Amino acid sequence: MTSSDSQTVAPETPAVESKVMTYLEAISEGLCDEMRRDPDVLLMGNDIGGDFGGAFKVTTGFSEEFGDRRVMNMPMTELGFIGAASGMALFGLRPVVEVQFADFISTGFDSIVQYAATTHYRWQAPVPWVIRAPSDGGIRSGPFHSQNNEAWFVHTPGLKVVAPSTPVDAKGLLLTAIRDDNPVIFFESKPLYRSLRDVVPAGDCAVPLGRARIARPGRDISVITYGATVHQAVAAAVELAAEGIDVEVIDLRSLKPLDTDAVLASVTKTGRALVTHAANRLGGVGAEIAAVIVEEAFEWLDAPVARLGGLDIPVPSSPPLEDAYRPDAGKIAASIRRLVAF
Amino acid sequence: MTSSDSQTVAPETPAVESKVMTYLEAISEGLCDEMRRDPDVLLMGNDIGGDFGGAFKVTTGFSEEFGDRRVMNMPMTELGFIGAASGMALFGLRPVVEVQFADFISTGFDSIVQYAATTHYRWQAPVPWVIRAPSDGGIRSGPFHSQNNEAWFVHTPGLKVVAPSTPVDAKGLLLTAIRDDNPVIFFESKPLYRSLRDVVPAGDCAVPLGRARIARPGRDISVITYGATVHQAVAAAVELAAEGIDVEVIDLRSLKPLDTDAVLASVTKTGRALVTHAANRLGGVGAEIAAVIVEEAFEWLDAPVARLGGLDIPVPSSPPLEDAYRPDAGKIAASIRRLVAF
Amino acid sequence: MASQLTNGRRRELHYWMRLTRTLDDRIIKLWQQGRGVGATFNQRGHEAISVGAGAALGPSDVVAPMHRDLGCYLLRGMTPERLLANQLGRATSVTRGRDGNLHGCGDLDLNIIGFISHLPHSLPVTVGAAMSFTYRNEPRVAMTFVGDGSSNTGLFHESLNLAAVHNAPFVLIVENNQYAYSTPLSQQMVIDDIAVRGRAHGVRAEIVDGNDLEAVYEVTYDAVERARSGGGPTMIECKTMRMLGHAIHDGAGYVPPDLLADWAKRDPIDRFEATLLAGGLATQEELDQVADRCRREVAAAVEYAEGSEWPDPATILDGVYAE
Amino acid sequence: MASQLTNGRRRELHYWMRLTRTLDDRIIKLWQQGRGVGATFNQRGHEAISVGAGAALGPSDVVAPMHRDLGCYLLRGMTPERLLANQLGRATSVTRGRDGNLHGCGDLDLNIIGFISHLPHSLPVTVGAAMSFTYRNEPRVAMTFVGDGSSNTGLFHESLNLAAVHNAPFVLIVENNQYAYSTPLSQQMVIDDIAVRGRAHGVRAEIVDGNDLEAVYEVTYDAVERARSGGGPTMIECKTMRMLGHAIHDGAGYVPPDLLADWAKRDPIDRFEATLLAGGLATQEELDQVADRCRREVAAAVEYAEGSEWPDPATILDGVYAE
Ligand SMILES: Cc1ncc(C[n+]2csc(CCOP(=O)(O)OP(=O)(O)O)c2C)c(N)n1
Ligand SMILES: Cc1ncc(C[n+]2csc(CCOP(=O)(O)OP(=O)(O)O)c2C)c(N)n1
Ligand SMILES: [Mg+2]
Ligand SMILES: [Mg+2]
Repeated sequence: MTSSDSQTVAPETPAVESKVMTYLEAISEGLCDEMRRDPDVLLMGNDIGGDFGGAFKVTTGFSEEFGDRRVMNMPMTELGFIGAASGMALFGLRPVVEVQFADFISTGFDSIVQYAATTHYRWQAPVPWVIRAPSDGGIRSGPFHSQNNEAWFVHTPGLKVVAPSTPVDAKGLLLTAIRDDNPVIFFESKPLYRSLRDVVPAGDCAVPLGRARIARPGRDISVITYGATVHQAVAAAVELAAEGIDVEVIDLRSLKPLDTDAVLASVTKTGRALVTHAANRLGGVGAEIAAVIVEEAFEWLDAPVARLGGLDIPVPSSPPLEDAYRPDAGKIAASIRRLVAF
Repeated sequence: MTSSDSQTVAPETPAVESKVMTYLEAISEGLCDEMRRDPDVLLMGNDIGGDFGGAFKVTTGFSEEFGDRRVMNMPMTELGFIGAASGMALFGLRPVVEVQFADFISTGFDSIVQYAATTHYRWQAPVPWVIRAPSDGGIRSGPFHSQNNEAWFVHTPGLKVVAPSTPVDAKGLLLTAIRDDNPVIFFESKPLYRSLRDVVPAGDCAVPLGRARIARPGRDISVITYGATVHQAVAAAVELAAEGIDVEVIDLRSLKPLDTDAVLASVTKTGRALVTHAANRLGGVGAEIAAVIVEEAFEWLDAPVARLGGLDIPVPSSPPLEDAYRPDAGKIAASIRRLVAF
Repeated sequence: MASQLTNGRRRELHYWMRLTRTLDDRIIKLWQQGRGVGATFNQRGHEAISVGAGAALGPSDVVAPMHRDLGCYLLRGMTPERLLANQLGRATSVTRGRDGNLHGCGDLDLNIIGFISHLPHSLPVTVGAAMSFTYRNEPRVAMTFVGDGSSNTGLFHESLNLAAVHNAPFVLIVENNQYAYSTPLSQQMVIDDIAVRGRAHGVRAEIVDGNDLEAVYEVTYDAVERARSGGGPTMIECKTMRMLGHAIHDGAGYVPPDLLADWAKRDPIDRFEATLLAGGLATQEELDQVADRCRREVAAAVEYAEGSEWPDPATILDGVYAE
Repeated sequence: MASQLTNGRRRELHYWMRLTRTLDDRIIKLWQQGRGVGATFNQRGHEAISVGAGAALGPSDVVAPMHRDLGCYLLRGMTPERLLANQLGRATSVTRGRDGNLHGCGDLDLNIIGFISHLPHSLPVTVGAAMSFTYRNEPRVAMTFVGDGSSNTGLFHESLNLAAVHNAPFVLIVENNQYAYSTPLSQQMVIDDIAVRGRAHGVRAEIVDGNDLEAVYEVTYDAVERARSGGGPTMIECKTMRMLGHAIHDGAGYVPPDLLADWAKRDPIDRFEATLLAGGLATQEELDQVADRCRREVAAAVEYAEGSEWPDPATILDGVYAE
């Protein structure tokens, strides 16, 4: 910004205070700020409009402020309306699509992986949309309302994939995702929606895509993770500190692009790595990270790279089964103890 | 078979001779044999019927022998007709679906990953179908007729995934896939269809799912691969033998279930591993294999586990770009040399 | 056309509707008391459709009910015990705790196909089931239910077209209840009748009052028997109203109260009971006895389900694959 | 209705049809000579549709042609040079060798949206483009083309419904050429006219002779102008015949010769030339001159494309993402 700019241009967002809010409220604020700032941003999805404001109430009040023109309830046709979002994006709009649950993103699969993901490489036309996908489980919602299907998209060239674990990142990464000129899939964590609160900066607090964050520094072992599992890892780290094990927790934040530099910096420091996420371990994003570590940091490794993830089964509904399915602080701590004892 | 059976029951398939045939002919023979043996086997797909016999002519003559009742041309509606195949399978039929190119399997994605894959776990009803998916490139067919999208399905619980590399396996694994009581995705290799010939046993030569094959034994390094890349790896091995490097090539054959025992047996023997496939390396099946190796065989490793795969881009059409995109014998040999020199 | 229903059968269907209502009300109470697990879908208003259409099938026919068809599960022989155990995630449930609420409540022994959340995947699957009957020359019919929301999906159209091309013995019941979750018809489509969407594929399409049990039964019965005798698929649009929220947590504040008040007058059970009383087919005392019986059965089911054990985590990997 | 076409414009459209045919014939020859790369789609029979419908758009309108719409690309300003270079995978092509044949031939400067193989994904995308025009109050229209095969897909229905609900300034041209690859209409659907599928969503639907350039132009022009003035979407079913195989390698032995012979009499270019001659709008000599001009332009394009360099593998990672 030049000095003359700074004299004449008023800040676009009113200077409100930072405040404590939930992960969900942070997303809501990010969306709202960005819609106020940029008239090309609009929302599409099932049940997001009117008084209802979406299955999780992220867009409560949005219809009233922005009108139905910018907050569009869609018929239950993910394939078609994600395709339409691509068309809008080609002509300069920035649609933010809510799929009601991340599980339903598979219904729009072709519009994402075949159309939007390939367009820029093929004929240089940008497709700047964001799909917001409420993902993850732990809330007894069974095989179709608990999925973590980010691996499908990380494997697909042309997409970006984001998975914030804190209110600050939820807002900050969402702002960046909306401003990005590429199709971005934004995995929100349902279990964090209302359970996690933090101080979130007011106004523009954009966080760059592709930069991991050290959620907790440590020297003995690196736990690489993202989403709700970050908090399980930190809880495990706290528990293990009492046992004299100093755990570093890396929160990836963005899965594509993946911040391999940050991962390698941590692992070359600690010499040990556990990769963990709630998604199916088999063929999950953790496999890529483990493979990168062994390729790039082989000589620094003092122990095998371990992975802890969901089991290779549909996410079961019943509480004892779902608990057995998912990684948690206890399982993470146990894996860490094994690795440290190696 | 009891002795009384052997006296009274004529063999169901006439005792024909083994003969030399292409990879494509072997698939065709497997399909035909199985349809003759089991009246519950039927075919569905685009353009597979009539005189036409499919985009690749795998089902040439099938309509004539089996009738349109068993060789069903479908409207271009992969999502719907794969769903219908699940319904047929629930009621005891064994549909074998041809998607015209593996690339179009994404159009039927929900019917595969959400419906068929989860049904047995949820309410114990088997869904015995096979989807035949002509995959892979090297034939200048561009981003939508060259895909290798097996990783999406390997990550999905409840499916089986097969990828034969030889005519014998193409027939043998297809027979097993059709007889399996689960949904199986059968990735055929387009570049091998007419370029690869071998003696294929007549009659029942079923090959079990989940057992890898040593395509070439060796002592210095393990190359773990599948599909057309097996032949590139073997060619690299032959080239490197002259340099005194003895390469073992493991052909996985089945990607889900994955024969990790065979992989680990090889790697613990050689101490070095290269994992390679034509699919996008990032988040590909090779990541899972590399991760398993480092988890389970860490102490046997004398070098990093390397991966060689397609680049993280849509498969480009133009010959020089497609060649740069794909692994081949030369690139495999170069990777092996680097690993052996480690 | 003369009704196909005997008086005895009428009383049976009344029982199934009442049992559905009683069980549904009880489930709502359980959830309000914090005794539920996960989500649960409301049934009120849909009883005449799920019971009336379901009853038109023969025992060897196949049905894939959806999330508003508790009545259909019940009358096809899935007990309140098993259904409630599924809602509560118990080992004794249909899915052994793998799937929740009405999801996955399939049982091939009862010729019931379970559903998945992704709507409307039971539709192509049921068309495939119908095609398998043709393939084997079996005189069976397959039927499924979808909502107005599902009629917008591509899968709806691909499936109906496939049924038409293969002249499948297939019946589709469209439960047009004015809303898909919070989204009213006016934001879903501009057509007046979903029935035109069947005709777009050459599928015979009928429209019926979905709160009139006998009307639903009759039009479905004709469609089923037509399908059985080679007459091909039929789609039946049942006009009704979802009288409560989409699911337990949804207060449905977005529905105009007048609309609900209007439809409340047409409650399918009240209406059918009035017919039974007026026609001398039942006395109020008999109706009260049915209500009592339903309450007892539901109470027993609650006891059973809540008394059932949780699934053993050691079994978590069982059954992903058929062996 | 009186024709919207001036005589000058008629001669222009004749030129575009002739150029399309000439380029298509030349491409076929190149492939027969082994000078092609990958596959290529045949155009013969579709010229009146791709040119007639494409010409009804204004310059700020947007179009997403499909694989039978070479004529539309040409008249929208995509040169034979760039198109041929794409068919041959050269660095100078629209996609710089990333995509092949007509795939991916989009160019926002020309208001052309490129297509993908998965059919019919240009359809929802074009509906979205149309919705963006409404959003911004721009008096623009978006149009796309699909085949009969695509009219079976779920995406076709989801997209048309969306266009209807949003009253989008959108026009859909259905090129009903009797076949989807080898599959005849009778194995795809039981309806007589695909137009009913538009009406199933409340979209106005017209049927026109797809081999009659002026008829296609006029009905499309009306639809475009109706859309522009807020009258909402229209679908136009153009009945035609694919006169060659699906793509270069397909001999189309499955098409009854009589059917082809029948349609050959209705060749869109022959027919239009006869009209021009009969109406005194062109002499045979003038038509020959057009043919000559087209041959020269196509020859130059072949020379350009074959003379163009291959893409440099060092650039292979460029452009996956917009920066
Ligand atoms: C593909 C898909 N997208 C979104 C959802 C989330 N969802 C669950 S029920 C529902 C509304 C369904 O409406 P309708 O088909 O009319 O049935 P109703 O619930 O009204 O009986 C939605 C959007 C879903 N189940 N499937
Ligand atoms: C989703 C999908 N499945 C399969 C194909 C393979 N395929 C390419 S063109 C075609 C036929 C298309 O027929 P139609 O829509 O009538 O267009 P036409 O080629 O006749 O002009 C098929 C099946 C495809 N492109 N997309
Ligand atoms: Mg509804
Ligand atoms: Mg066609």
